[in-house]
Amino acid sequence: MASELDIRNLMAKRAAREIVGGMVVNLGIGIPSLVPNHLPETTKVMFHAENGILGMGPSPGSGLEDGNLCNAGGYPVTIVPGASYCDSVTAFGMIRRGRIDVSILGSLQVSRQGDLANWIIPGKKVPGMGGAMDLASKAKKLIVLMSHTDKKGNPKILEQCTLPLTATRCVDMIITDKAVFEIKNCELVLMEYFSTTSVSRITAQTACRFSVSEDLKVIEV
Amino acid sequence: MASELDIRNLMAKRAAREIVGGMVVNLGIGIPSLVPNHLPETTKVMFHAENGILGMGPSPGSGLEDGNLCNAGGYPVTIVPGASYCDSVTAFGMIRRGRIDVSILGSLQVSRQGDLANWIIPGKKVPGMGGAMDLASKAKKLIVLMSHTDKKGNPKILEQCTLPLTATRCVDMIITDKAVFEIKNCELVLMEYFSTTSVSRITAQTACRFSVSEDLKVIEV
Amino acid sequence: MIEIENPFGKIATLEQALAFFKEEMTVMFGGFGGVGSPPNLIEGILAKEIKNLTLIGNDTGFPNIGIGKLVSQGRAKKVIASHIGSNPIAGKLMNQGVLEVEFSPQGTLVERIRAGGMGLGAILTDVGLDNTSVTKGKQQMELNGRSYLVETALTAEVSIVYAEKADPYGNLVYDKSARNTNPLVAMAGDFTIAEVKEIVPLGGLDPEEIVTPGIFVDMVILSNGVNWKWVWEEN
Amino acid sequence: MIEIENPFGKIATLEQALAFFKEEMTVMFGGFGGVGSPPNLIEGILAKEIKNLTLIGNDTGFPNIGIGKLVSQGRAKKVIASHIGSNPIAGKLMNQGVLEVEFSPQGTLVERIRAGGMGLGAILTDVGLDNTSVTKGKQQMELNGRSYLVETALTAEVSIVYAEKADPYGNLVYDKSARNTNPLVAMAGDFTIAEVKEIVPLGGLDPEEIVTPGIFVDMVILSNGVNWKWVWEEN
Repeated sequence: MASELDIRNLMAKRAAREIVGGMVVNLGIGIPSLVPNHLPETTKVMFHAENGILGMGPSPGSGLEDGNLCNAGGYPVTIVPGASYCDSVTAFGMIRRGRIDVSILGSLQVSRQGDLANWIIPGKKVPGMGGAMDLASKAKKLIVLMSHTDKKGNPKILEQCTLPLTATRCVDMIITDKAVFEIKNCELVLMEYFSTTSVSRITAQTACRFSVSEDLKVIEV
Repeated sequence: MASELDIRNLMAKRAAREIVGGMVVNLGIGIPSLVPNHLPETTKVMFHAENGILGMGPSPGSGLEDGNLCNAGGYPVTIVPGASYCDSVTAFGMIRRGRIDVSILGSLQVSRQGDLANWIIPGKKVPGMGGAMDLASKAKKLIVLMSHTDKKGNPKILEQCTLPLTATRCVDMIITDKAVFEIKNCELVLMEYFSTTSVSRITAQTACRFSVSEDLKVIEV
Repeated sequence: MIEIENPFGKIATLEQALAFFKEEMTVMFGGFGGVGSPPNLIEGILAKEIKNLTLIGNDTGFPNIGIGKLVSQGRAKKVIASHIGSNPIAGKLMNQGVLEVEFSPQGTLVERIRAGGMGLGAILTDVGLDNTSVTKGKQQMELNGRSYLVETALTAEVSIVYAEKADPYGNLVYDKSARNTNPLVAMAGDFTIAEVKEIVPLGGLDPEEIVTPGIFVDMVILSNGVNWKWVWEEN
Repeated sequence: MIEIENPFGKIATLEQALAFFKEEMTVMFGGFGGVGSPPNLIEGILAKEIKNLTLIGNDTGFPNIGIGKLVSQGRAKKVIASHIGSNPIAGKLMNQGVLEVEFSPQGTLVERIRAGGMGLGAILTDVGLDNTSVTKGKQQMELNGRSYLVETALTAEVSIVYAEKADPYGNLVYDKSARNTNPLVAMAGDFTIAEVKEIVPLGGLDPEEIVTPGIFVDMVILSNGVNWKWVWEEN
């Protein structure tokens, strides 16, 4: 059986296929941060950070970190040729103006119609929304990378989110550790699934109806 | 009798006395542009231009002009040490935020209460307001430099302006070719007059009542 | 001359740029009194005889300088600007009723352009609130007991700007006061074309000094430079 | 070391800067996750034991990094920020009811700060319009058939920022991503204090690369540098 890291990398690899050269991409923390490892070196992508970097490169080697060159999570990064620094208001202007081609975020729940709930667990975690609402509502394409179920095995893809929403009808694609869904015109469609599972098991672990693509594919693990 | 240029320079010289070191000053076209000639070299002033210069210096010598270094009127300038370039939105943010200490403008009319009319002559000239409204309403101190009467001898200081207003109750000081007025709490006060005229003649050439300062001064010409 | 790579496909010719312009289009332009306006793009639009344009920018330049050329040759049906004072032909066309002019206070105009570029709907300001020529037809609202005017965002189908240098990603730096409205106009275009004095290789611009990040620029063309005489050169 | 002239009287000591702070004050701070926050000013406010502050900025840093120090030691009565996730003590104080927190979406928050700095009353955005936790208590309005939220401008009695270099006029340049919210916060303060790594003579900064014009900066102090360990250094 694939290790936890293997599965996370599989998910990241699948997400990387949605990125083509010239795109501007914003990555959330967690699994999305693994996506760049799966891009061909020839694919020129500009990674965007909310604090004010356009054109982030990989993490610096140990000892080469610069406290003044960090991503939005506060961790050291590098830059690529063609990168630029700006203030945060311009960084968010890029988002609001619709200039971010792909945003890849983690999530707690996603609804059948593409509602996103990833910012708050009332009574437990009230961290504030940060840039999640801006990104979710304004990125041209929003991809959610998350485990198919929570730690207790409860489905995270639901008819309606039970947690407070980040933004409504914003998710275009969900990539879980089991399957890949697209959301088109507020309809959830199963596009692909990993060879470690099956459509019937996915159905059992998904708390809403979905249609199955005529072109359904299996991703060999 | 003093020449036209002499009088203009007298007015500019009087306006220059309102400027102290460290101030940010915006000058309109015409007589206001003569003000810098009357500042002591030791007085460090930052001259502001709406197009995006803070720290303009004198005009360049002939042949030294730079087409990309012009004031808001489109004429070549230079910069002083400590100057910076910015975009026009920041240049106007400086104005709107109240960071301009003194704005010196020409005008067509000023009312007793400090209303300014300097942007339009209906049926004749409809040039648009440019930055006049922003400056008039937001500069900390607004000084008007203008001839006391128009070419036909009609007073330009009035009970109410007859021309459309630029902004209301914004003028703090009027310097004409005859006199210096301050407007305090919507009241016009004669502070000084040039030795070429008299209070009674000023009264005759001013179309509204004004009070005379207890500290009235004569400026020897 | 160094051969510049074009990995983002943004570097193009004037002809390719001109293919984007058509009648009835809304075009936003950078520049302030003609300084910092893109000469070759303006000349090209003029030569293509594109009419009925709606032009948005600080001012209408001078009759033969900057965007003034298009205005004084009757190519615009509407102008949104802060003043037309330096171009008497614009005033004449307005008085004849063949050119519609919408005036905004200069600071408000550039904030409206910036708001469009930043994806905002409007800004609230009190400049012009005491002036019916500004307030006419606009919504007002109260905020903490003070009144404000709602000044709506401006965008355009195409924005044209002038910059000193670009790299192949479209990152721009400007020269002195030729910066003026260009960074704002660059952001507000649905499609933005930058005419630039020099194109440098990727990595050739200091990431600290880039004023307009290339994300806002869709096309870059090399300029032949200003083809007009400045007002101060004529004297 | 060059003796720097102080013709504008803006260069001061930390002690002189700290004289401006008092209880119940509204303080806006630059920085993003602590990166680009002014360490000596924060340490000084802490040492002066100034309480009941209202703090406005992107986030509450980490418990011992950036503004987080003031928050986690209970010196704030209210915070206006986009998130407090990286500082668990902030969340604990909020849940205990001793710290009031007003959240804005991050892009909206920085626009509100910029609006304050630019003398605007508010901006209109549709971000968060579908979210009652954002819309609660705010005015909405229709514009060309679309709905928008009215997001009011933010200013502060004192703003504190961190920059790489300043000149005696207070012109500032920043270093890489430590720029973040600093240029916005610098404009929004009624009185703005910049803590900087280096002070250069007047004319020592390229006028093209100045990010914050000195007009927005009232006081400049020299920094001793960051006095905390970054999160990534602790691992």
